[in-house]
Amino acid sequence: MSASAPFLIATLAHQLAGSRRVAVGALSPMPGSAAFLARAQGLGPRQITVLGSRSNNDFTEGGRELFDRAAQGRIDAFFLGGAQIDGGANINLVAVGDYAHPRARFPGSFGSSYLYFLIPRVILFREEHTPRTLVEKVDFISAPGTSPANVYRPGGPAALVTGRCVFAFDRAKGRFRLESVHPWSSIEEVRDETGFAFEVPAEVPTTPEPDAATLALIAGPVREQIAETYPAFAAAL
Amino acid sequence: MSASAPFLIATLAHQLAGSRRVAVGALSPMPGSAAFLARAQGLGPRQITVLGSRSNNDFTEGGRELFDRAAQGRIDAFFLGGAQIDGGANINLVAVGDYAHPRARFPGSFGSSYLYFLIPRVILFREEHTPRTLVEKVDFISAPGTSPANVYRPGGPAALVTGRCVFAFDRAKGRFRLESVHPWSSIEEVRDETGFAFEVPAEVPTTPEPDAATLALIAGPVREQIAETYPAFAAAL
Amino acid sequence: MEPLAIDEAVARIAPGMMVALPPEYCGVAMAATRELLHQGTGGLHLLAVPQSGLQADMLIGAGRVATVEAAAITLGEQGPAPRFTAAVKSGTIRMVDATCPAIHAALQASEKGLPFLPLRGILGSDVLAHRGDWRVIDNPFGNDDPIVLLPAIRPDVALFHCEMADSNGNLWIGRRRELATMAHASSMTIATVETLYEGDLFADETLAAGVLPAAYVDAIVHVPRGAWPLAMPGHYERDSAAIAGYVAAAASAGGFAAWLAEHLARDEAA
Amino acid sequence: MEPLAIDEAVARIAPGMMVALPPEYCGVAMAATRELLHQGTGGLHLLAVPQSGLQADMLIGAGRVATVEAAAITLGEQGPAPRFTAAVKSGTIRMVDATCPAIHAALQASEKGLPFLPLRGILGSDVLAHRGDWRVIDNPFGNDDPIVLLPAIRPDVALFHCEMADSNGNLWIGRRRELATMAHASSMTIATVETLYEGDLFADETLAAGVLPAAYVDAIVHVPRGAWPLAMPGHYERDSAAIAGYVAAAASAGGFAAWLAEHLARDEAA
Repeated sequence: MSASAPFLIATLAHQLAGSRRVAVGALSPMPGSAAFLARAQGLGPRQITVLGSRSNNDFTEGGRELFDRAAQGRIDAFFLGGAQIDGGANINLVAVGDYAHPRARFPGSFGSSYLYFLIPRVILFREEHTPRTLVEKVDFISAPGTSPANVYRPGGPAALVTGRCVFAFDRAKGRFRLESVHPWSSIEEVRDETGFAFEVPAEVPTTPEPDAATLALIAGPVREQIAETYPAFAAAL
Repeated sequence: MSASAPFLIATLAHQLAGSRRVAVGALSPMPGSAAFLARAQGLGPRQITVLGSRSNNDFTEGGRELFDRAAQGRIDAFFLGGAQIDGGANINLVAVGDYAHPRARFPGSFGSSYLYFLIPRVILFREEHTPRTLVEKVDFISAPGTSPANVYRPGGPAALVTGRCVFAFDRAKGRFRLESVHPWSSIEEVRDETGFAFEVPAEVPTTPEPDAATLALIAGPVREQIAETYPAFAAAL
Repeated sequence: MEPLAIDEAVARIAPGMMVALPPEYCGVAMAATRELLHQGTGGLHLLAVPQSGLQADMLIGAGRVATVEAAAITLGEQGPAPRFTAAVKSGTIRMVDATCPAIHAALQASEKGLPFLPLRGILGSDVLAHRGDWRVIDNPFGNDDPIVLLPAIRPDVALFHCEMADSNGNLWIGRRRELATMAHASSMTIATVETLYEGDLFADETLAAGVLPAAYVDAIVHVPRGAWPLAMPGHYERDSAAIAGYVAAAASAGGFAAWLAEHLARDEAA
Repeated sequence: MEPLAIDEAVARIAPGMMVALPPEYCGVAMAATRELLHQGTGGLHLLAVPQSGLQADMLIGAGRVATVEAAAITLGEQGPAPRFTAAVKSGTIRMVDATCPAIHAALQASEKGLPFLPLRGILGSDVLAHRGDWRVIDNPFGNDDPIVLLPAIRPDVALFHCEMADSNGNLWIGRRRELATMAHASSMTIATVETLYEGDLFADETLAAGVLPAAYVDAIVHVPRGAWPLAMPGHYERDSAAIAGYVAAAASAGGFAAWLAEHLARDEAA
């Protein structure tokens, strides 16, 4: 069994607890839904800005405002993905193989090379959890997971949510720690399917399933709100 | 006899011949009037932007737009004044005497320290033509008249209009040349009343008086247009 | 966001704070300034964006200002700012001379979370000579090409008066974008507004184009005629007579003191 | 300023020019892009501000693009941009990878007539490693604080579709301020507009707040549905079916060639 969209949305929403101002970037239907869900649950975000949306977007300075606002410390949480993510939380949104002659090419780094440094709580999300996506070392660093102490970096990765588990990221150690395993998976499976080493604490809980109220929110207001920007995704939800 | 406002406006307007895009800064009722006159005469400016005006102001980026537009090469001519102006076309809009304990203090440099470098044709204007205002060396350089060759400087001074004469500025030589003397003055008087040395060509014409059509334009549309920003000046014109 | 009472909003300005102020043609919060005079908040660092006039002059005259950074302080057609001029000559304030685009750029640096922004011009001026906080470097992309770097300015408060606020705390500033830059760059924004707008300014894309979002706004006060005696374009003109009265009084320290005492007494009675 | 015919306006884009393009949610001049395909203008340098999609993909597929600088090229919910992906893999275009704020900042540098602008972040990324034109310096105001400097980008043309133009050549762009930055930073601006506005956009301060002044605009073409098959918010939605048709065709070089031939033939007939 694999993760259902509502399960992942609920799991991502949980990561927003306490984050008051959340922004959602391009190509992010699940994170966008999670932000709307977290707000509907009263979990955290009062202010949600969805790139490319009109009704959930209070930017009036054009495309640069997301980046300026992040730099001003006015955005608390953000989501990033990766064609590859490695054990140091480096993310690759560009190419697999040799950069000049890639085996696979992806859209590009978007704002990741910047926002990963500036937004306090960046939640990584990649549904496909295989040794192909979660690698020991990414082929191209769109944005590094950690930086030397002298680099200005108020932000960085907080967690990685996949189709099998949730990892927390320890910035001091520069590595992931298994935080919970989804009900249909196991620590062993996660180990087998992950290309990088990570910490496993003595107790690893099961990621909680969304309750009926949560599912109703997703099927109702969340689905409606995300439809403006991701109509195909909302239709399939 | 001293210069009348219409005479000076007409003389300043003459300096705008061929300048398509003219901006007028703060505290500049005469230059503003000159810009409107030059446009009414078909002399040059098609586009006039008056700082602080609403109807003659096409800025939509706030106060920085004047400076950005100048840097983009989209403004051809501008006016600057000076509590003191010296023979090297250095201007002082700040203080006379010691900077820390000035004998006289003026509003400040405004945008001069920047615009003087960037706008191709800067016309200096100071009605009072005495050794007190036209000095050998200014006490404070708000903006220098010339710069070393390695300094980025597409702009600079073109002329200086006073209540007694018009000087042209020779950027290569870094000094003024007497261009014309107003009807009520003379080369000798200009020499006596100027604190700096300047070049005097063999022939120095008399600054032409505005004709009846010009005076009518000043008393009519020009006066009306400048009244929005400088009501007291317009009322006295 | 509920509008506050003016005393409550202005009380957020603490002694010693750096307060960013807009130019006279652009929505000066004069009613809030009179309240600030009442509250006696002192040691202020005024940042004119990029120039100021009556507002700065009153605060300086009342002895509430430690530092002024500005490209100019002037009353425009009403002439020099009398208490500013006197204070600079007697050395009772620290004057930090700047030039307009340098103030805009230093605020944009703060808006972008940058330590500095470069700026052309300025080289060879005494403005630069007196700025120990500005640097000149050789443009790394050029060849023997000096350029000035300006450190970011992050004001504690942006204080201004603008057209309207909606019930969500969004402000309509129109094309006075310097107000947005001030708010983006500052730790706190206090705005007085001419009118209140029923509804959501973002509901209409035409209005939305002129909005400063609530995300940047900390306190709103509804003050009709809040810029008086300065102008609020579209609402009222500059009250030249009132300003001339001020100028006459403020020509001397004693005259200003009498004007201030009378002003404070009249406001107490009101 | 008289509106031009679309072929006349697009003819101003010469081979080899750098053309700045807005993101898909922000007024892409698709009708002008089809005209550009017709005219056969090649060797283009596309600058996505900061990302592009269908527009870039069509031009790349037709072999008209030498260089792409972008933070991303994507068709959004319709998936990867097929001809872009193929071109990068086969090395037929020069791909210059950037990150969104770097493109915004480099245009702002040009807007401000600056040789560069600094930007936080980026350090330690391979985006930086592959950019020979970016520099890292030690922040002169800090202490062992590396920071990236980005050289200004000055496009030859800004090309976009927006809401309306008035008869003076002013454009109404609303809160799509990136279009203003593109125009400020570019040598020439070509805009297609959805509607024409009778009168002066500056006559109404509410409208004025969303204006890009004529001073920055070189050519205007009136093209209703000029962004189709992309969206023009307030007018029409994204035509997902049409885009899906393109994606299916463009999956292979041959499929794209057939699509292009059919497209050019249909337009000739029209």
